[in-house]
Amino acid sequence: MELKFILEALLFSAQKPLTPKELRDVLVAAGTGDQADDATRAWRRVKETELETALAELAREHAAAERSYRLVCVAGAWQFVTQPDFASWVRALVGVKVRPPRLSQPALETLAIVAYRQPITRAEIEQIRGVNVDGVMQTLLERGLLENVGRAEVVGRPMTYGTTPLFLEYFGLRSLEDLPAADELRRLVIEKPPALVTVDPGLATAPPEQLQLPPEPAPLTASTPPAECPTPAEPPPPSPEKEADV
Amino acid sequence: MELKFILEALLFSAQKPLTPKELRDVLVAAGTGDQADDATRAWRRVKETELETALAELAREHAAAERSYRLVCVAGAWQFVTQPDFASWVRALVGVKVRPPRLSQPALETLAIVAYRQPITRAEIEQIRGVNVDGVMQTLLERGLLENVGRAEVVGRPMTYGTTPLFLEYFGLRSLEDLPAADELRRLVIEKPPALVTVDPGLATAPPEQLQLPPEPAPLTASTPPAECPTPAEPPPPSPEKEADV
Amino acid sequence: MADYKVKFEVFEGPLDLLLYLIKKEEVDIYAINLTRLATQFIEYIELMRQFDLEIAGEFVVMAATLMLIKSRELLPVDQQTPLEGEEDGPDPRGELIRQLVEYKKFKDAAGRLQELELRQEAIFPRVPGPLDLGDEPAPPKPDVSIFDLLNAVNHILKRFTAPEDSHDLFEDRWTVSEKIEEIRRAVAARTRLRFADLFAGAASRLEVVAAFLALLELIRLRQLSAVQNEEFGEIEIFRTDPWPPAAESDAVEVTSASAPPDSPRPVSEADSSPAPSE
Repeated sequence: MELKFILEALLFSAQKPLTPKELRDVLVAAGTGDQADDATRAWRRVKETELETALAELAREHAAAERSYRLVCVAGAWQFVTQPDFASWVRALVGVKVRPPRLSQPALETLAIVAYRQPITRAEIEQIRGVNVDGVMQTLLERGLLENVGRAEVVGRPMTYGTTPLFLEYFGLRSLEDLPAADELRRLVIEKPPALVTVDPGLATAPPEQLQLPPEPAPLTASTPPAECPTPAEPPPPSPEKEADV
Repeated sequence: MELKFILEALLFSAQKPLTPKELRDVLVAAGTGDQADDATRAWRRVKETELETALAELAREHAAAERSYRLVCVAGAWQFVTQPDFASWVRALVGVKVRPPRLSQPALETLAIVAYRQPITRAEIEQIRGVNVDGVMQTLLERGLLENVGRAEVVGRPMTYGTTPLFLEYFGLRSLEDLPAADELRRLVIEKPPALVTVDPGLATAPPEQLQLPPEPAPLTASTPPAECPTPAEPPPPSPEKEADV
Repeated sequence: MADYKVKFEVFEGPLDLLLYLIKKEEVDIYAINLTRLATQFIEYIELMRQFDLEIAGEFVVMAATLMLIKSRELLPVDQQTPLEGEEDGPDPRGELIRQLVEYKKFKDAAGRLQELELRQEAIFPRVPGPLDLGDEPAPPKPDVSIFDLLNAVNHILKRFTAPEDSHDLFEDRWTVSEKIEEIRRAVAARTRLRFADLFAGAASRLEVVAAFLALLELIRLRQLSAVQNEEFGEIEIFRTDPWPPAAESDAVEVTSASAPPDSPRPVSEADSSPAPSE
């Protein structure tokens, strides 16, 4: 495998400019693992000067090819960029309507649950949705909209899931804080009159069976379970006295 | 400005695969604004067929360049991808590609049958595989690789199944025409030797529903799918006689 | 025992086992000695029985077919009695071979799909960093989805820019269950509702959130559905028929009368949202 093509493939796949040192680190990492094949091992000890020579050659080749993009080095880091001539079209790319993700309604629901409740385990999602979510989770993981983010400190240490940067991009969000009503939906413990709810605290939506119970006309104050403040980070709920003051 | 380079720059900058229609939308949007210069305006009224021709040419050029990446069309949308040879390095850079668990042998067999013979009923699949397929069908439906596409016009009007766009994406196929050896498996092939097969000879690989039709001596050409498939045809399978010689 | 079980599950049915036996014999399907094949097949079934494995019915049917073929081949052709309905049916041997050829083709096709599957794992799409073009609007999304609803609710929430401490006052006042009942009543009376109407009288962000969660819940329970006829158009809420039992609905009506949802509202919208101008 020629070094320049390896570097090309890396720069081609990178989300940001890479320095020769960073590129070397990748070659070292790839060639070090147990499963690394001989071709990959071969570049484990490559020198930065070799990299620089190969990068310069690559840049020459791409300049000579006179395509719509080229390889440039800015402030010591290499990246592929499109030629400025095409800027007006590339700029239009951002504003153009993309086709909707091929996601089913169950997938969207699952996504919404994870978005607001991450990190969350599969079991917790199933508890909310009331169905097995294996298939849907696979799709969402495959789509890169969700990812494994760790393990829950409960029996069996199940994996926990969260949303990816692609998720934000898909839905045009700058961050998770941008999710509509993020604060409230995330921390809101859905407290209901005791007669209505026996759900675990922390579920944004009560399981259907509970919702179908006849509402008991309990007085408003009695309907508030004591000390419902969900997260320690929360400011304490205002005291009733304060409310009365308003 | 050559159209193919504009498209190349767009696909090079895009965050996700783009269909010819989406590319056209970009060209229209870029050429419509007040500040659009003449070069940009010029492509405002481009036709999708022109785009498709340019895309095909681009793909050919990139294949011929034999670099570490190429331009592919998957499920109707175009994108640049790296060559599989560089996977070990790219993986070291961007991490393991998130994919659902690999499919089991029964699942692959069932998928293959549906892919080549759709629309097809469960009973017809079982006829070919010789086993009950309920479990495996459920998995494939849940993973979104298959879907219900209608009902067969036979007694009981059983559901028929077909592959989804996700199926194409999962296997990196442009369209169903891109399935390996599609011709062989879809077309009615006359199987020999006649001494052994006393069935209507044309039915050896006939889709099951054809078995129910009265044996009309239709010309073979009529049963061959139209040759719109742009990819080079697979070499024909060895004939039974040849196979027997080995 | 478990080991044997695994071993036999490698065979995905009788055709799979037959193909395996043919491959072991290293002969072409058309050239197989079906008599020998039948013997081997039945040996395998016996083996499975000995190991106390569950044998699928398909294997037994196949064994019977093979026995039939075998017995017929032992007889000279002129002594064979025609099978029932054989005149219009294929002979079992030819039919079996046809089936095997057919199955083998798809087994091979499955192998090719598997190669594609593995290849896809090694192919990485180019995903360049996001374009730095400043504050472009997010691309619109066709189809109404949960996120359209979320976006819509966000619009409404923007009306409530009250400082933290003031909206906390309402934290306990609005619950999803109450809102569910409220929406059910509203839709029961009118069958259809504009999405925005659900929030028209809301006094706080939390009330909007509670109403929105209630709406999601009702949609999830398929009691309501949301329809958006054009992009960014008005979202309408419909009742999904059949509506739950009338008796229950009536009960709801009664309770609602005793506790109208919008009666005790200590602070008006204007009072509660002195939009902090920043």
